[in-house]
Amino acid sequence: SGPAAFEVNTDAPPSSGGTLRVGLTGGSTADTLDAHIPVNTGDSARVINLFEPLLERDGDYQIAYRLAESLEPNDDGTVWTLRLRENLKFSDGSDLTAEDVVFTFERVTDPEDPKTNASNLADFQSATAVDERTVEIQLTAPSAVLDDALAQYSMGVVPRDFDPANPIGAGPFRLKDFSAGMSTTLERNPHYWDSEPYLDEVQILNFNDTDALINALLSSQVDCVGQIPLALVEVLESDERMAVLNSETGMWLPFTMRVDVEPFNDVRVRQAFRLVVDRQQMIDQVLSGYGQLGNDMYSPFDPSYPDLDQRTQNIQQAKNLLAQAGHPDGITVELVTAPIQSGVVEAAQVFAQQASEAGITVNIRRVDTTTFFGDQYLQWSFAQSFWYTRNFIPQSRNCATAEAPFNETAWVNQEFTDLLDQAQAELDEARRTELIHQAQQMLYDDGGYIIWGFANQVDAYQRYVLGFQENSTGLPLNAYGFRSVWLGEVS
Amino acid sequence: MSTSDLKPSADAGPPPSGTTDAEPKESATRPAHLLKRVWAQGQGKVGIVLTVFIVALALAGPLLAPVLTGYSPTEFAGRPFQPEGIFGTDNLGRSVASRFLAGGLLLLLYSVLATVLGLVVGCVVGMIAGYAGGKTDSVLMRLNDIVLAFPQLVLALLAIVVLGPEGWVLVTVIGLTHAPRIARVARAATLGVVNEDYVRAAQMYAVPRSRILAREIFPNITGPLSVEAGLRLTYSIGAIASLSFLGLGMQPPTADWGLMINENRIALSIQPWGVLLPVIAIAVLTVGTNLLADAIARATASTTVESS
Amino acid sequence: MSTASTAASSSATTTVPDLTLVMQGLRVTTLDGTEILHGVDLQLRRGEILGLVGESGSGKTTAGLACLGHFRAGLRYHSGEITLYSRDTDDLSSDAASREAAGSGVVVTQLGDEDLRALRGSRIAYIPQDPALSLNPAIRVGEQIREVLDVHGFGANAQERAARVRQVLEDVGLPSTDEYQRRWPHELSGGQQQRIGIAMAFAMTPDVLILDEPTTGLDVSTQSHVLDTIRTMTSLHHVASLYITHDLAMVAELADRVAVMLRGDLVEEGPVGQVLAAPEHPYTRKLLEAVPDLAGRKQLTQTGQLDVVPEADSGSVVVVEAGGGAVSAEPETQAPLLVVRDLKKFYGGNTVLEGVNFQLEPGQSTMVLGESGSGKTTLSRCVAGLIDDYQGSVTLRGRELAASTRKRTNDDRQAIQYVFQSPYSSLNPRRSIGQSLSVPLEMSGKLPARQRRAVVEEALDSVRLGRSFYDRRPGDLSGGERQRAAVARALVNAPDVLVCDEITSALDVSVQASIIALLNQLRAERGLALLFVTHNITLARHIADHIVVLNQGVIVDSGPVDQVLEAPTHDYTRRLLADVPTL
Amino acid sequence: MIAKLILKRLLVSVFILLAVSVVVFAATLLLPGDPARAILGQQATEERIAALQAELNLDRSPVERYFLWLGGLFVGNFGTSSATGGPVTDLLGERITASLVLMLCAALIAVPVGLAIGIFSALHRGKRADQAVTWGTLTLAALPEFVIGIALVTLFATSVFRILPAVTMSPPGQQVWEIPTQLILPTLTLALVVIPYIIRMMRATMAEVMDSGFVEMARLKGVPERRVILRHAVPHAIGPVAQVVAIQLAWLAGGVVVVEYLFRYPGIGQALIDAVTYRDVQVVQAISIIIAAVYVVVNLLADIVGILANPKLRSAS
Ligand SMILES: Nc1ncnc2c1ncn2[C@@H]1O[C@H](COP(=O)(O)OP(=O)(O)OP(=O)(O)O)[C@@H](O)[C@H]1O
Ligand SMILES: Nc1ncnc2c1ncn2[C@@H]1O[C@H](COP(=O)(O)OP(=O)(O)OP(=O)(O)O)[C@@H](O)[C@H]1O
Ligand SMILES: [Mg+2]
Ligand SMILES: [Mg+2]
Repeated sequence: SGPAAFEVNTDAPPSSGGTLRVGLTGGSTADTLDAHIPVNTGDSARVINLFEPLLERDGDYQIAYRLAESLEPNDDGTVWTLRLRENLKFSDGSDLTAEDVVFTFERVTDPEDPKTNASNLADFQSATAVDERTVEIQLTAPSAVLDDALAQYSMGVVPRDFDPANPIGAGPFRLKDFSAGMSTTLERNPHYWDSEPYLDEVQILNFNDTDALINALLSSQVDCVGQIPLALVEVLESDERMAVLNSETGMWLPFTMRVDVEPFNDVRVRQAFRLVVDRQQMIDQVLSGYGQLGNDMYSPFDPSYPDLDQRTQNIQQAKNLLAQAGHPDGITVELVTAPIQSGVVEAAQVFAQQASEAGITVNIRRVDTTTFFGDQYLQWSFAQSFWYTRNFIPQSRNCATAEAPFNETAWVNQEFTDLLDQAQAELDEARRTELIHQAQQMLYDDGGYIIWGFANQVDAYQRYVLGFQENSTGLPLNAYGFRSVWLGEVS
Repeated sequence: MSTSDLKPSADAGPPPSGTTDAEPKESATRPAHLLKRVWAQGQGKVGIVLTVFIVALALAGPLLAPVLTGYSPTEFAGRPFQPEGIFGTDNLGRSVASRFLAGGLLLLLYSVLATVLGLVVGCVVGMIAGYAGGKTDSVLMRLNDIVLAFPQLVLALLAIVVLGPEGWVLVTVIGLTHAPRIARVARAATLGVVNEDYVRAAQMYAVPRSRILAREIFPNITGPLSVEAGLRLTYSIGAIASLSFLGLGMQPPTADWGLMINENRIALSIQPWGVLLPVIAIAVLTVGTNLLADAIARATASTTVESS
Repeated sequence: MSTASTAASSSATTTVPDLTLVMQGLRVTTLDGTEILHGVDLQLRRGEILGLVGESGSGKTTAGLACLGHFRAGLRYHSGEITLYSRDTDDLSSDAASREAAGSGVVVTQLGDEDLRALRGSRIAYIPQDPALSLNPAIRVGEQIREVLDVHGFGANAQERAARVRQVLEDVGLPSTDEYQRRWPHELSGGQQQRIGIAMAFAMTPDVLILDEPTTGLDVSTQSHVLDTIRTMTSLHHVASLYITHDLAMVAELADRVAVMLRGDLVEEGPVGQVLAAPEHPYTRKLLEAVPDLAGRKQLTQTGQLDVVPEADSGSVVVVEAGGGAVSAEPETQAPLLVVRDLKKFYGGNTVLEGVNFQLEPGQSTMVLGESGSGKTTLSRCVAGLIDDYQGSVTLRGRELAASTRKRTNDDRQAIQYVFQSPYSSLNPRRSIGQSLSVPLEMSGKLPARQRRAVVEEALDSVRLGRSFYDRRPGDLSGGERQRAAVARALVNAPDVLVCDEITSALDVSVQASIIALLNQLRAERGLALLFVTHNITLARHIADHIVVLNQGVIVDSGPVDQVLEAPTHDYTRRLLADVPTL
Repeated sequence: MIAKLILKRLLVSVFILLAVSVVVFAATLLLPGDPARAILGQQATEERIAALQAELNLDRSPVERYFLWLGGLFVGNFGTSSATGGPVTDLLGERITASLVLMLCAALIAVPVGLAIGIFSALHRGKRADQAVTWGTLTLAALPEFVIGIALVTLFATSVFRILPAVTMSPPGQQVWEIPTQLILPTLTLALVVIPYIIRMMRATMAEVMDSGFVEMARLKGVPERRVILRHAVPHAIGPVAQVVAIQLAWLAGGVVVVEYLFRYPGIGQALIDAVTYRDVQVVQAISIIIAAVYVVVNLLADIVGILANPKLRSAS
């Protein structure tokens, strides 16, 4: 295709061998190898490739079985039975049994030291190994969505004697070398249950700066990079050496208004703020057009994503609402932002510009990520956030109930929570969708999020890297699916 | 121990040639104005032109930006990094030209303030140390050494993390890190004149010490100080721009040259103007101020108008 | 190397056998075209010393350096010719053409860089004014002499060169030991440094020697040593010397012939006896008149300048009888004006003053005499209150003064005024003369600001500078004008005692004469008492009525001028008197 | 004598380092956040935090903690990093070496080149070449270091010539300096930042020395120009220039931060930014002390050079 400097034979069958050098931004001396508390992109990439979950979300955001062969609820959804595949082994060759799965559940939900996925397993009561390959999971309340919780990547199965310093898992790769904040080397796991990965080695290299990342790609020091600035997509596409992986995702970068403090405790102010946003312009300016319109509602990949009226910019109505709320001469707010994800600080600036038309003065206060997630996290009255793709119920459990660990808007509504509980317990698909729609309407009318769009995840790689596929979870590089990647023949 | 041994070439040098005692000068003119003497030097001329150009740009820019480009510095002119308008759009699709015009004022203001702060503190400390000598000198200079040894950037990072990236924090931190360096130069220069007889004469007439410092010593060390001021201004601009580069300096959506470089450098190969314009402006400004400082130093060293 | 000199005289190929260097119509300009030398002619003869005199800035150094084909940065050779008739011209690697053109002499002004370099230090040597600045402080002195031999390829091997270094060191009267050779310049005294310079110049037994005021920085005794060395070396090696100075007395002692320069022109030339006895040019006469003499027969006036510099100071010149003060101290019943009793001063363990006693009456002028380092400045600064940790007492009209000026009362401060040695450093170059002169008034606080200007202008008038100087800066004043301004500053508060610390030593003789005249006039007009500090004993009869001789912090001789000069009681005084060169 | 002078300077240096350690310690006390909580994470229980605080001596008074910390410094114990939970020494060990290598390379290029160009420029004062050097240094000095770095990367790695690596990456187990091509751009950037000042200083000092009486005298003695420069002039410029070189080299210690950031160089600069953003107090303290120590040592060396280059000080008795 075109006068490329070299030709890659894309039709040849996948070939084994070689080292894939992966560039990712983020990473620091605080990087971890723990299977259950991944924080940044590097952590995620390691966790996904070192540890195998029971289920996973595939490229189309459908649940797929990994270590598990089946997962069935009982009639009321309070007990789920999980069946493992045959002959599973950890990367050190030892057997992976139901006991290990039980240990994993207990480790993640340890009340003393709860891990990342504990919030999705709030209903978890206990797990018991029925036999070598069967685990029974008892819940405190009925749930129709346990499979979603088990499909989180921070839910990898670990052996009973798990030690983060020597991270044994059942993932496609195992650890060869690790230097926090700098680089990680993974090598093929010969005991992997699925078809073995093609690559001999994967090197994950941390960059603190997107510019250095792109430079490394351009000077061929890395083979692929995760998450490139969207403004550069066209440039990289036009470079004959490069290929671009552009995935639509459910990743959202909302503004968060705390509904329990001035001035956002008045729903008219919240609505006014939602009305000043020109969502298409947001996507154009912040995402260079690489994104989908948002409608103040998360979980676009959930089968029950609603079909509500699309909110559009309406300055006059926003002004009216503000006037009714007692701010006839405009209003001044402080927006706390931090570079927690690319596009966030940019979105703040675009918002400030758009809001100014309605007499809203937005003072941007940029803090560093540590400060943002520090003592005052969840206290900022007007800030921003960032979430990967999730379905509606688990997402709401994370951010929209009294128990939610990250309720950034402090929006708590008993009726909404009740609806969630009912929906979660409802095994009938249609009935559940109905309940969810009711809850969504409340969030849409009253909630504290401004969800202006969903960002595409765009990665870039050298053309000789083959096997990357689009992925809607929001995680870069096909959700770090290096197990299906191989290095093509260059002629 | 002085950092830059640019000696104050005071005119207490050899006898002026050609004039004898018996030949009083005809006109009792006042010496030519400093500005005139600076302008008379080729370097001074270039320095003034460059400096005035950038300062005028920075001052008038914010007002002119919307008029000249049709966009305010925060308005959107198109998608990011597109060639719309004269110099294209930036990382958020705003007009590079407009942001460039508006982006010099704060940088200039902060770096000038930081330099002035450093100069004032440094001069006072250095002159007192040089003039008082003895114990006072040792104590002040040891303190100075301590501040010097304390890494500048650590100080800046700590202050910004603790106090936030406010303008006054930037100015204070950068100004204070300049102070010990300026103090060294001021002290060295003071030592060069403190033994001059005119200082002794002032002491003899019991002129208050503060007035000796201000009237007798200060005017005679302006040469090395103005060179130092030029250098420090360069450092201030660089420091503020570098902090912006690390994301700790000027905050978005402020239009600022340092920030612009950081925001747009990613697209250097496709939309270079977003980086080039501020880089050129910063370079022209610092080259200009340094030329000017050198010329001022030379001009204060002599009272006559130089040819060439 | 005496063989070389005999060989040279026999193999002389020039038409004028003893002519060694001829300068013809030399013109030198600055880079922007201003002419500095307007066609100077000089001839140097073998074994003869030519004295080149003239006031500061007349172009003496420029002419001297031109002999080496060197022009200082900013200066440019314009025209004229300098020809060197070397004893062994053939040895020189100059190109045949230029030698031909000059009639077998070498035309220095036409030589290329490499030829010039070969000439310098070997055929033509230079002895600079300030040895402290001309010796490389980071190279041992023996090494610096050896370097000349090295670069000019003296002798056959290192031993011969080492032997030569030892020999010249002995010739100039310095120890030739290895230890001495391994000293750094700063470990030698000024006189020794200058003799190293002389040794360096003679190392290659040059034909021509240019000496640029080689004794200016030295005290009289050292000076006479150095002059002796120069005299013997010149005749020993049969060298043609150009001795640059502005001290006519020294020329009288040393030179065979003398040339007088005035602003880039040679105005008179001839044998020393003739020129000094019967000067033809008015400028030469003026110079001669300005030279102080020990006998005090001359009157140091400024009238001599008038025909040379028409716009010189007005005729209001007061001639003061030398030796006798114009105003004699009236017998007073009250305590003497100034009494210094048992003054002691230590710097660390170093005793600088060891109990000095003297007193001063109104209108009296006392000269404090002593060689460098004897404590003159220290003494005068103690009196003026510029040194605050002395022991002993300074009493003014019976009242003991506090040690530091800051602690003295306003009146005390006004009563004693001090004039600094160097006019180049005593006025703040950044402030106008008027501002500097107002300071004493400002600090005494007696006059409202409006009237100060009038007083300052008066003082400027009284030192004959004129009011127009009020707004000028020291930078555009000559040394003499500055020193007048400094005197005027001391006068604005109408003091009783004026302490003058070598106030003329940085100035040339004619300027010195005018300052002396000015001081005498002020004494006459105001009854000012004067403490005149100097190491120049020849000024005694022109300025003082009493002399105090200071030696290593002790007063060794004191009394009225005539008594001390004619019947010195102390060895040191006698030595001083013996070393003085006279016309 | 000379030993005594140097000893005195040494004592002053030690005093300065001690004082800096107090300032560093006090300054980092201001950093918000609790290291124990940072190590254990937000969800840790109070008892575990208290236990860790005791282990890290956080329950003691600041004065006690200072002396414990200072005592640790003497035995090479910089404390526990709150980010990794491990010893700071483990974290910094290789990074310090990496930074030192970078600084050393930059110094080895910048100092001789700067001195040579400075001398050259002084000898051709006023001529074209000198003016070119003057303008060059002025412009170079006017550009912040990251601009120089970006320009070099664009020129040599990503856009014009693609001949050098844009960032540093060492395969596991290998040190950065084992792949020398990666060092070229960061070294060049640092060198270009410090060279202008060395040139300027060397030029000014040499110009002054060339105007001095003893240089004129050497010429009048017939000493060849080469020898005049090398034997008579240059040794005099060394003393004062050593001071400026020292300050520039000491600047390198702090200035590497931006350059390391730009080139992803695994040195202390990177670690410093991380440590400050993650409030890793012990690491901030350690790096500050290390940078201060570099500063003090380099200045001490410059002082010694100054003493040795000055025969007055050398032989004063
Ligand atoms: N580099 C220079 N550039 C321009 N003019 C110069 C320069 N050097 C000397 N002159 C001028 O040349 C004239 C002669 O100077 P020169 O040094 O030869 O005088 P001099 O007789 O040696 O004086 P002195 O007794 O003070 O040493 C003076 O008027 C001086 O101003
Ligand atoms: N500040 C000082 N510290 C130490 N010693 C000093 C100081 N000032 C002067 N001396 C010493 O005191 C002695 C007398 O110095 P002083 O300046 O009074 O001599 P002087 O007679 O004025 O000499 P000159 O003719 O050279 O001016 C000298 O040996 C000098 O080295
Ligand atoms: Mg002269
Ligand atoms: Mg003296």
